[in-house]
Amino acid sequence: MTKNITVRYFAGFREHAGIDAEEVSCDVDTAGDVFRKLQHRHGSMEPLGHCKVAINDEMADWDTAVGDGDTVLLFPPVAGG
Amino acid sequence: MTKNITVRYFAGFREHAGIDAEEVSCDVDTAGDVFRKLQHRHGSMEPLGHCKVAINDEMADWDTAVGDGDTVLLFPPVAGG
Amino acid sequence: MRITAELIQPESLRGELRDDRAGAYVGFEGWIRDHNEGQEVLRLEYEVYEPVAVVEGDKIIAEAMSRYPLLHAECVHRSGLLEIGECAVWVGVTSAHRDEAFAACRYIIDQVKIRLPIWKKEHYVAGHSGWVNCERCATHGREHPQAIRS
Amino acid sequence: MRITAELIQPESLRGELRDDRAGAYVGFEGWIRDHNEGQEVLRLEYEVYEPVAVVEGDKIIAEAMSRYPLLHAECVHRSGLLEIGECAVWVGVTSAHRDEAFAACRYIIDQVKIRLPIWKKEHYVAGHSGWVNCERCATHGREHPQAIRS
Repeated sequence: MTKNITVRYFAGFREHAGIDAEEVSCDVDTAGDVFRKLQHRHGSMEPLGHCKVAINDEMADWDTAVGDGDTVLLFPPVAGG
Repeated sequence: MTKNITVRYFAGFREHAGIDAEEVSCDVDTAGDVFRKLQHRHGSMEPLGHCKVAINDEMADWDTAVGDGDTVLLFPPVAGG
Repeated sequence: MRITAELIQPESLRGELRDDRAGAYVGFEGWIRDHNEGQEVLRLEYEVYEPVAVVEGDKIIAEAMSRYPLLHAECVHRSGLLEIGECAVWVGVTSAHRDEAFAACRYIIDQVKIRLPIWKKEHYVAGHSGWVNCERCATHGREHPQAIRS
Repeated sequence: MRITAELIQPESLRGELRDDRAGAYVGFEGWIRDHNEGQEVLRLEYEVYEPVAVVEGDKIIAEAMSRYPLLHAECVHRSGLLEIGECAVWVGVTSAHRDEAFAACRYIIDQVKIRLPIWKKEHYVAGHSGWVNCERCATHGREHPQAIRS
Protein backbone atom coordinates (compact mmCIF):
# COMPACT_ATOMS: atom_id res chain seq x y z
CA MET A 1 0.00 0.00 0.00
CA THR A 2 1.29 3.44 -0.88
CA LYS A 3 1.79 5.69 2.14
CA ASN A 4 2.63 9.35 2.50
CA ILE A 5 5.46 9.71 4.97
CA THR A 6 7.88 12.41 6.04
CA VAL A 7 11.52 11.35 6.19
CA ARG A 8 14.12 13.32 8.19
CA TYR A 9 17.84 12.91 7.68
CA PHE A 10 20.50 13.58 10.33
CA ALA A 11 24.23 14.36 10.38
CA GLY A 12 26.03 12.49 7.58
CA PHE A 13 22.73 11.31 6.10
CA ARG A 14 21.54 14.90 5.85
CA GLU A 15 24.77 16.01 4.21
CA HIS A 16 24.61 13.13 1.71
CA ALA A 17 20.95 13.86 0.91
CA GLY A 18 21.52 17.60 0.73
CA ILE A 19 18.18 18.14 2.47
CA ASP A 20 16.87 17.96 6.06
CA ALA A 21 13.59 16.28 5.26
CA GLU A 22 11.22 15.35 2.48
CA GLU A 23 7.74 14.00 1.90
CA VAL A 24 7.63 10.73 0.01
CA SER A 25 4.86 8.50 -1.26
CA CYS A 26 5.93 4.90 -1.39
CA ASP A 27 4.91 1.32 -0.84
CA VAL A 28 6.52 0.38 2.48
CA ASP A 29 5.57 -1.71 5.49
CA THR A 30 8.39 -1.15 7.96
CA ALA A 31 11.04 1.40 8.95
CA GLY A 32 13.60 -0.90 7.31
CA ASP A 33 11.70 -0.63 4.03
CA VAL A 34 11.94 3.17 4.23
CA PHE A 35 15.69 2.96 4.85
CA ARG A 36 16.21 0.68 1.84
CA LYS A 37 13.92 2.67 -0.49
CA LEU A 38 15.86 5.85 0.27
CA GLN A 39 19.33 4.38 0.10
CA HIS A 40 20.20 6.69 -2.81
CA ARG A 41 19.40 9.65 -0.50
CA HIS A 42 21.29 8.82 2.73
CA GLY A 43 24.00 6.78 1.01
CA SER A 44 24.35 4.12 3.70
CA MET A 45 24.43 0.47 2.68
CA GLU A 46 23.27 -1.07 5.92
CA PRO A 47 20.01 -0.26 7.71
CA LEU A 48 20.63 -2.82 10.41
CA GLY A 49 24.19 -1.95 11.33
CA HIS A 50 24.81 0.84 13.76
CA CYS A 51 22.14 3.05 12.27
CA LYS A 52 18.97 3.74 14.22
CA VAL A 53 15.46 4.85 13.46
CA ALA A 54 12.69 6.75 15.24
CA ILE A 55 9.06 7.10 14.19
CA ASN A 56 7.22 10.25 15.31
CA ASP A 57 10.01 11.04 17.81
CA GLU A 58 9.96 7.58 19.40
CA MET A 59 12.86 5.17 19.02
CA ALA A 60 11.74 2.24 16.87
CA ASP A 61 13.09 -1.00 15.41
CA TRP A 62 13.74 -1.61 11.74
CA ASP A 63 10.74 -3.96 11.61
CA THR A 64 8.39 -1.47 13.27
CA ALA A 65 5.38 -0.79 11.01
CA VAL A 66 5.19 2.61 9.34
CA GLY A 67 1.77 4.16 8.90
CA ASP A 68 0.37 6.76 6.55
CA GLY A 69 1.33 10.24 7.80
CA ASP A 70 4.20 9.04 9.99
CA THR A 71 7.50 10.88 10.28
CA VAL A 72 10.49 8.55 9.98
CA LEU A 73 13.81 9.80 11.40
CA LEU A 74 16.88 8.17 9.92
CA PHE A 75 19.85 8.26 12.33
CA PRO A 76 23.37 7.40 11.20
CA PRO A 77 25.59 5.70 13.82
CA VAL A 78 25.58 7.88 16.91
CA ALA A 79 28.67 9.21 18.64
CA GLY A 80 27.76 11.07 21.81
CA GLY A 81 30.17 11.94 24.59
CA MET B 1 68.39 -7.65 74.08
CA THR B 2 66.89 -4.64 75.79
CA LYS B 3 66.22 -1.73 73.46
CA ASN B 4 65.18 1.84 74.06
CA ILE B 5 62.32 2.66 71.74
CA THR B 6 59.75 5.40 71.37
CA VAL B 7 56.18 4.22 70.91
CA ARG B 8 53.46 6.46 69.45
CA TYR B 9 49.77 5.72 69.80
CA PHE B 10 47.07 6.89 67.38
CA ALA B 11 43.31 7.43 67.51
CA GLY B 12 41.62 4.79 69.71
CA PHE B 13 44.97 3.47 70.87
CA ARG B 14 45.97 6.95 72.08
CA GLU B 15 42.67 7.41 73.87
CA HIS B 16 43.02 4.01 75.55
CA ALA B 17 46.62 4.71 76.57
CA GLY B 18 45.82 8.22 77.69
CA ILE B 19 49.11 9.40 76.19
CA ASP B 20 50.42 10.24 72.72
CA ALA B 21 53.80 8.59 73.07
CA GLU B 22 56.25 7.12 75.54
CA GLU B 23 59.82 5.88 75.76
CA VAL B 24 60.10 2.23 76.74
CA SER B 25 63.02 -0.08 77.43
CA CYS B 26 62.17 -3.64 76.62
CA ASP B 27 63.40 -6.90 75.16
CA VAL B 28 61.85 -7.02 71.69
CA ASP B 29 62.90 -8.23 68.25
CA THR B 30 60.01 -7.22 65.99
CA ALA B 31 57.23 -4.67 65.66
CA GLY B 32 54.83 -7.45 66.60
CA ASP B 33 56.72 -7.92 69.88
CA VAL B 34 56.26 -4.23 70.68
CA PHE B 35 52.53 -4.49 69.98
CA ARG B 36 52.15 -7.48 72.28
CA LYS B 37 54.33 -6.05 75.09
CA LEU B 38 52.20 -2.91 75.16
CA GLN B 39 48.82 -4.57 74.88
CA HIS B 40 47.81 -3.14 78.28
CA ARG B 41 48.42 0.34 76.83
CA HIS B 42 46.60 0.29 73.49
CA GLY B 43 44.03 -2.28 74.59
CA SER B 44 43.80 -4.17 71.29
CA MET B 45 43.94 -7.95 71.31
CA GLU B 46 45.18 -8.53 67.81
CA PRO B 47 48.36 -7.08 66.36
CA LEU B 48 47.89 -8.84 63.05
CA GLY B 49 44.27 -8.04 62.41
CA HIS B 50 43.49 -4.75 60.75
CA CYS B 51 46.04 -2.84 62.77
CA LYS B 52 49.15 -1.48 61.06
CA VAL B 53 52.60 -0.41 62.13
CA ALA B 54 55.24 2.05 60.94
CA ILE B 55 58.84 2.33 62.09
CA ASN B 56 60.48 5.76 61.87
CA ASP B 57 57.65 7.00 59.62
CA GLU B 58 57.91 4.08 57.18
CA MET B 59 55.16 1.49 56.89
CA ALA B 60 56.44 -1.83 58.22
CA ASP B 61 55.30 -5.40 58.78
CA TRP B 62 54.70 -6.99 62.17
CA ASP B 63 57.83 -9.12 61.69
CA THR B 64 60.04 -6.14 60.75
CA ALA B 65 63.00 -5.90 63.15
CA VAL B 66 63.01 -3.05 65.66
CA GLY B 67 66.35 -1.43 66.52
CA ASP B 68 67.57 0.53 69.49
CA GLY B 69 66.40 4.14 69.19
CA ASP B 70 63.60 3.38 66.72
CA THR B 71 60.20 5.05 66.87
CA VAL B 72 57.36 2.55 66.52
CA LEU B 73 53.97 3.92 65.45
CA LEU B 74 50.99 1.78 66.40
CA PHE B 75 48.03 2.31 64.07
CA PRO B 76 44.56 0.99 64.92
CA PRO B 77 42.43 -0.13 61.94
CA VAL B 78 42.31 2.78 59.50
CA ALA B 79 39.14 4.34 58.11
CA GLY B 80 39.94 7.00 55.57
CA GLY B 81 37.49 8.41 53.05
CA MET C 1 18.78 14.62 30.85
CA ARG C 2 19.60 18.05 29.55
CA ILE C 3 21.03 19.29 26.25
CA THR C 4 22.75 22.66 26.28
CA ALA C 5 24.51 24.94 23.82
CA GLU C 6 26.21 26.76 26.74
CA LEU C 7 29.40 25.79 28.63
CA ILE C 8 28.75 22.91 31.02
CA GLN C 9 29.31 23.96 34.67
CA PRO C 10 30.15 20.76 36.60
CA GLU C 11 30.46 22.58 39.93
CA SER C 12 26.92 23.90 39.89
CA LEU C 13 25.50 20.66 38.46
CA ARG C 14 27.24 18.71 41.23
CA GLY C 15 25.64 21.08 43.74
CA GLU C 16 22.18 20.05 42.53
CA LEU C 17 22.91 16.46 43.60
CA ARG C 18 23.74 17.37 47.23
CA ASP C 19 22.00 15.18 49.79
CA ASP C 20 22.73 14.65 53.49
CA ARG C 21 22.26 10.91 52.95
CA ALA C 22 24.97 10.82 50.27
CA GLY C 23 28.36 9.31 51.13
CA ALA C 24 29.66 9.07 47.59
CA TYR C 25 29.68 11.29 44.51
CA VAL C 26 31.12 10.10 41.20
CA GLY C 27 31.39 12.53 38.31
CA PHE C 28 32.38 11.76 34.73
CA GLU C 29 33.29 14.40 32.17
CA GLY C 30 34.06 13.88 28.51
CA TRP C 31 36.52 16.54 27.33
CA ILE C 32 37.37 17.49 23.74
CA ARG C 33 40.79 15.98 23.01
CA ASP C 34 43.30 17.53 20.63
CA HIS C 35 43.64 14.31 18.67
CA ASN C 36 41.59 11.30 17.55
CA GLU C 37 42.76 8.21 15.73
CA GLY C 38 46.01 9.85 14.74
CA GLN C 39 44.50 13.13 13.50
CA GLU C 40 45.04 16.52 15.14
CA VAL C 41 41.65 17.93 16.07
CA LEU C 42 40.96 21.68 15.91
CA ARG C 43 37.41 21.74 17.24
CA LEU C 44 34.34 19.57 17.35
CA GLU C 45 30.71 20.02 16.42
CA TYR C 46 27.88 18.13 18.08
CA GLU C 47 24.56 17.68 16.35
CA VAL C 48 21.84 16.62 18.77
CA TYR C 49 18.27 15.69 17.97
CA GLU C 50 16.96 17.00 21.25
CA PRO C 51 13.36 15.66 21.39
CA VAL C 52 14.54 12.05 21.24
CA ALA C 53 17.87 12.61 23.07
CA VAL C 54 16.12 13.95 26.18
CA VAL C 55 13.52 11.17 26.31
CA GLU C 56 16.12 8.45 25.71
CA GLY C 57 18.54 10.04 28.20
CA ASP C 58 15.84 10.18 30.88
CA LYS C 59 15.14 6.52 30.16
CA ILE C 60 18.83 5.66 30.70
CA ILE C 61 18.90 7.57 34.00
CA ALA C 62 15.72 5.80 35.15
CA GLU C 63 17.33 2.46 34.26
CA ALA C 64 20.37 3.34 36.37
CA MET C 65 18.16 4.37 39.30
CA SER C 66 16.31 1.05 39.16
CA ARG C 67 19.48 -1.06 38.81
CA TYR C 68 21.42 0.61 41.63
CA PRO C 69 20.38 2.13 44.99
CA LEU C 70 21.14 5.73 44.00
CA LEU C 71 20.09 9.01 45.53
CA HIS C 72 20.43 11.22 42.44
CA ALA C 73 21.74 10.98 38.89
CA GLU C 74 21.91 13.53 36.11
CA CYS C 75 23.48 13.94 32.68
CA VAL C 76 24.09 17.02 30.54
CA HIS C 77 25.32 16.94 26.94
CA ARG C 78 26.57 19.85 24.85
CA SER C 79 25.41 20.72 21.36
CA GLY C 80 27.05 22.95 18.78
CA LEU C 81 30.67 23.94 18.31
CA LEU C 82 33.19 23.00 21.03
CA GLU C 83 36.84 23.94 21.43
CA ILE C 84 39.65 21.66 22.67
CA GLY C 85 39.40 21.14 26.44
CA GLU C 86 35.70 21.92 26.69
CA CYS C 87 33.37 19.54 28.47
CA ALA C 88 31.12 17.69 25.99
CA VAL C 89 29.22 15.58 28.48
CA TRP C 90 28.86 15.44 32.25
CA VAL C 91 27.39 12.62 34.34
CA GLY C 92 26.97 12.95 38.11
CA VAL C 93 25.72 10.31 40.54
CA THR C 94 25.28 10.30 44.32
CA SER C 95 24.57 7.35 46.60
CA ALA C 96 25.14 6.21 50.18
CA HIS C 97 28.15 4.07 49.21
CA ARG C 98 30.70 4.25 46.42
CA ASP C 99 30.16 0.89 44.69
CA GLU C 100 26.85 1.87 43.18
CA ALA C 101 27.95 5.43 42.35
CA PHE C 102 30.86 4.15 40.23
CA ALA C 103 28.75 1.44 38.56
CA ALA C 104 25.83 3.74 37.78
CA CYS C 105 28.00 6.58 36.46
CA ARG C 106 29.70 4.13 34.14
CA TYR C 107 26.37 2.65 33.05
CA ILE C 108 24.94 6.07 32.18
CA ILE C 109 27.89 7.32 30.12
CA ASP C 110 28.21 3.99 28.27
CA GLN C 111 24.53 4.00 27.33
CA VAL C 112 24.48 7.71 26.46
CA LYS C 113 27.31 7.18 24.01
CA ILE C 114 25.56 4.39 22.14
CA ARG C 115 21.87 5.28 22.39
CA LEU C 116 21.31 9.04 22.13
CA PRO C 117 20.82 10.63 18.70
CA ILE C 118 24.01 12.69 18.92
CA TRP C 119 26.65 12.97 16.23
CA LYS C 120 30.03 14.60 16.26
CA LYS C 121 31.91 16.15 13.41
CA GLU C 122 35.61 16.63 13.93
CA HIS C 123 37.36 19.56 12.30
CA TYR C 124 41.01 18.70 11.78
CA VAL C 125 44.08 20.90 11.87
CA ALA C 126 44.85 19.60 8.36
CA GLY C 127 41.74 21.41 7.10
CA HIS C 128 39.22 18.68 6.43
CA SER C 129 36.42 17.44 8.68
CA GLY C 130 34.39 14.30 9.18
CA TRP C 131 31.50 12.76 11.08
CA VAL C 132 32.93 10.38 13.66
CA ASN C 133 31.74 6.82 12.94
CA CYS C 134 29.07 8.09 10.62
CA GLU C 135 31.31 8.61 7.59
CA ARG C 136 32.59 5.09 7.97
CA CYS C 137 29.11 3.65 7.99
CA ALA C 138 27.81 5.66 5.07
CA THR C 139 30.75 5.22 2.76
CA HIS C 140 32.45 2.05 3.96
CA GLY C 141 29.52 0.08 5.35
CA ARG C 142 30.70 -3.12 3.72
CA GLU C 143 34.16 -2.89 5.22
CA HIS C 144 32.84 -2.85 8.78
CA PRO C 145 31.68 -6.30 9.87
CA GLN C 146 29.84 -4.88 12.89
CA ALA C 147 27.66 -2.85 10.51
CA ILE C 148 26.59 -5.92 8.52
CA ARG C 149 24.77 -7.80 11.25
CA SER C 150 21.47 -9.21 10.06
CA MET D 1 48.63 13.31 47.85
CA ARG D 2 47.62 16.23 49.99
CA ILE D 3 46.12 16.51 53.47
CA THR D 4 44.20 19.66 54.29
CA ALA D 5 42.31 21.10 57.24
CA GLU D 6 40.49 23.50 54.87
CA LEU D 7 37.37 22.88 52.77
CA ILE D 8 38.18 20.74 49.72
CA GLN D 9 37.52 22.65 46.46
CA PRO D 10 36.85 20.02 43.76
CA GLU D 11 36.41 22.63 41.03
CA SER D 12 39.88 24.11 41.42
CA LEU D 13 41.50 20.70 41.98
CA ARG D 14 39.87 19.45 38.78
CA GLY D 15 41.30 22.47 37.00
CA GLU D 16 44.82 21.38 37.92
CA LEU D 17 44.29 18.14 35.94
CA ARG D 18 43.39 19.92 32.68
CA ASP D 19 45.23 18.59 29.64
CA ASP D 20 44.50 18.98 25.92
CA ARG D 21 45.22 15.28 25.48
CA ALA D 22 42.54 14.32 28.02
CA GLY D 23 39.26 12.87 26.77
CA ALA D 24 38.00 11.65 30.13
CA TYR D 25 37.87 12.99 33.67
CA VAL D 26 36.53 10.89 36.54
CA GLY D 27 36.14 12.46 39.97
CA PHE D 28 35.23 10.73 43.21
CA GLU D 29 34.17 12.55 46.36
CA GLY D 30 33.44 11.06 49.76
CA TRP D 31 30.85 13.17 51.57
CA ILE D 32 29.94 13.10 55.26
CA ARG D 33 26.65 11.24 55.56
CA ASP D 34 24.05 11.96 58.22
CA HIS D 35 23.93 8.32 59.27
CA ASN D 36 26.18 5.28 59.60
CA GLU D 37 25.20 1.76 60.56
CA GLY D 38 21.86 2.87 61.92
CA GLN D 39 23.18 5.82 63.96
CA GLU D 40 22.40 9.46 63.23
CA VAL D 41 25.69 11.28 62.73
CA LEU D 42 26.14 14.91 63.85
CA ARG D 43 29.69 15.52 62.62
CA LEU D 44 32.89 13.66 61.99
CA GLU D 45 36.48 14.08 63.06
CA TYR D 46 39.41 12.85 60.98
CA GLU D 47 42.76 12.18 62.58
CA VAL D 48 45.52 11.92 59.98
CA TYR D 49 49.14 11.04 60.56
CA GLU D 50 50.35 13.24 57.75
CA PRO D 51 54.01 12.21 57.29
CA VAL D 52 53.06 8.61 56.51
CA ALA D 53 49.70 9.42 54.86
CA VAL D 54 51.35 11.63 52.21
CA VAL D 55 54.11 9.14 51.38
CA GLU D 56 51.70 6.20 51.23
CA GLY D 57 49.17 8.25 49.22
CA ASP D 58 51.84 9.24 46.68
CA LYS D 59 52.77 5.56 46.43
CA ILE D 60 49.14 4.65 45.65
CA ILE D 61 48.91 7.35 42.96
CA ALA D 62 52.20 6.14 41.43
CA GLU D 63 50.83 2.57 41.40
CA ALA D 64 47.70 3.79 39.57
CA MET D 65 49.84 5.69 37.02
CA SER D 66 51.89 2.57 36.31
CA ARG D 67 48.87 0.25 36.08
CA TYR D 68 46.80 2.47 33.78
CA PRO D 69 47.71 4.88 30.93
CA LEU D 70 46.72 8.04 32.80
CA LEU D 71 47.58 11.66 32.18
CA HIS D 72 47.14 12.97 35.73
CA ALA D 73 45.85 11.73 39.08
CA GLU D 74 45.55 13.44 42.44
CA CYS D 75 43.98 12.84 45.85
CA VAL D 76 43.20 15.23 48.71
CA HIS D 77 41.99 14.15 52.15
CA ARG D 78 40.57 16.34 54.90
CA SER D 79 41.69 16.34 58.52
CA GLY D 80 39.94 17.72 61.59
CA LEU D 81 36.26 18.34 62.24
CA LEU D 82 33.80 17.98 59.34
CA GLU D 83 30.09 18.73 59.16
CA ILE D 84 27.42 16.69 57.35
CA GLY D 85 27.68 17.18 53.58
CA GLU D 86 31.32 18.25 53.59
CA CYS D 87 33.79 16.54 51.26
CA ALA D 88 36.17 14.27 53.21
CA VAL D 89 38.17 12.99 50.27
CA TRP D 90 38.51 13.86 46.59
CA VAL D 91 40.15 11.77 43.86
CA GLY D 92 40.53 13.09 40.31
CA VAL D 93 41.91 11.27 37.28
CA THR D 94 42.33 12.26 33.63
CA SER D 95 43.19 10.06 30.67
CA ALA D 96 42.66 9.85 26.93
CA HIS D 97 39.80 7.34 27.28
CA ARG D 98 37.26 6.63 30.00
CA ASP D 99 38.03 2.98 30.80
CA GLU D 100 41.30 3.75 32.55
CA ALA D 101 39.98 6.89 34.26
CA PHE D 102 37.17 4.92 35.94
CA ALA D 103 39.45 2.01 36.88
CA ALA D 104 42.24 4.20 38.26
CA CYS D 105 39.92 6.46 40.25
CA ARG D 106 38.38 3.39 41.83
CA TYR D 107 41.80 1.90 42.54
CA ILE D 108 43.01 5.05 44.27
CA ILE D 109 40.01 5.53 46.56
CA ASP D 110 39.92 1.83 47.48
CA GLN D 111 43.60 1.83 48.44
CA VAL D 112 43.41 5.18 50.24
CA LYS D 113 40.63 3.85 52.42
CA ILE D 114 42.55 0.78 53.53
CA ARG D 115 46.18 1.94 53.57
CA LEU D 116 46.49 5.53 54.79
CA PRO D 117 46.90 6.21 58.53
CA ILE D 118 43.59 8.06 58.81
CA TRP D 119 40.96 7.46 61.45
CA LYS D 120 37.48 8.84 61.80
CA LYS D 121 35.52 9.46 64.94
CA GLU D 122 31.80 9.85 64.53
CA HIS D 123 29.88 12.15 66.85
CA TYR D 124 26.29 10.94 67.09
CA VAL D 125 23.10 12.91 67.56
CA ALA D 126 22.43 10.70 70.60
CA GLY D 127 25.43 12.30 72.31
CA HIS D 128 28.15 9.66 72.27
CA SER D 129 30.98 9.23 69.81
CA GLY D 130 33.18 6.46 68.52
CA TRP D 131 36.14 5.66 66.33
CA VAL D 132 34.86 3.94 63.21
CA ASN D 133 36.28 0.40 62.98
CA CYS D 134 38.88 1.17 65.61
CA GLU D 135 36.61 0.80 68.63
CA ARG D 136 35.50 -2.54 67.34
CA CYS D 137 39.06 -3.77 67.04
CA ALA D 138 40.21 -2.46 70.40
CA THR D 139 37.31 -3.58 72.51
CA HIS D 140 35.70 -6.41 70.57
CA GLY D 141 38.68 -7.86 68.80
CA ARG D 142 37.63 -11.41 69.53
CA GLU D 143 34.15 -10.89 68.10
CA HIS D 144 35.48 -9.90 64.69
CA PRO D 145 36.82 -12.90 62.78
CA GLN D 146 38.61 -10.64 60.27
CA ALA D 147 40.67 -9.19 63.12
CA ILE D 148 41.82 -12.60 64.33
CA ARG D 149 43.82 -13.66 61.30
CA SER D 150 47.13 -15.17 62.27
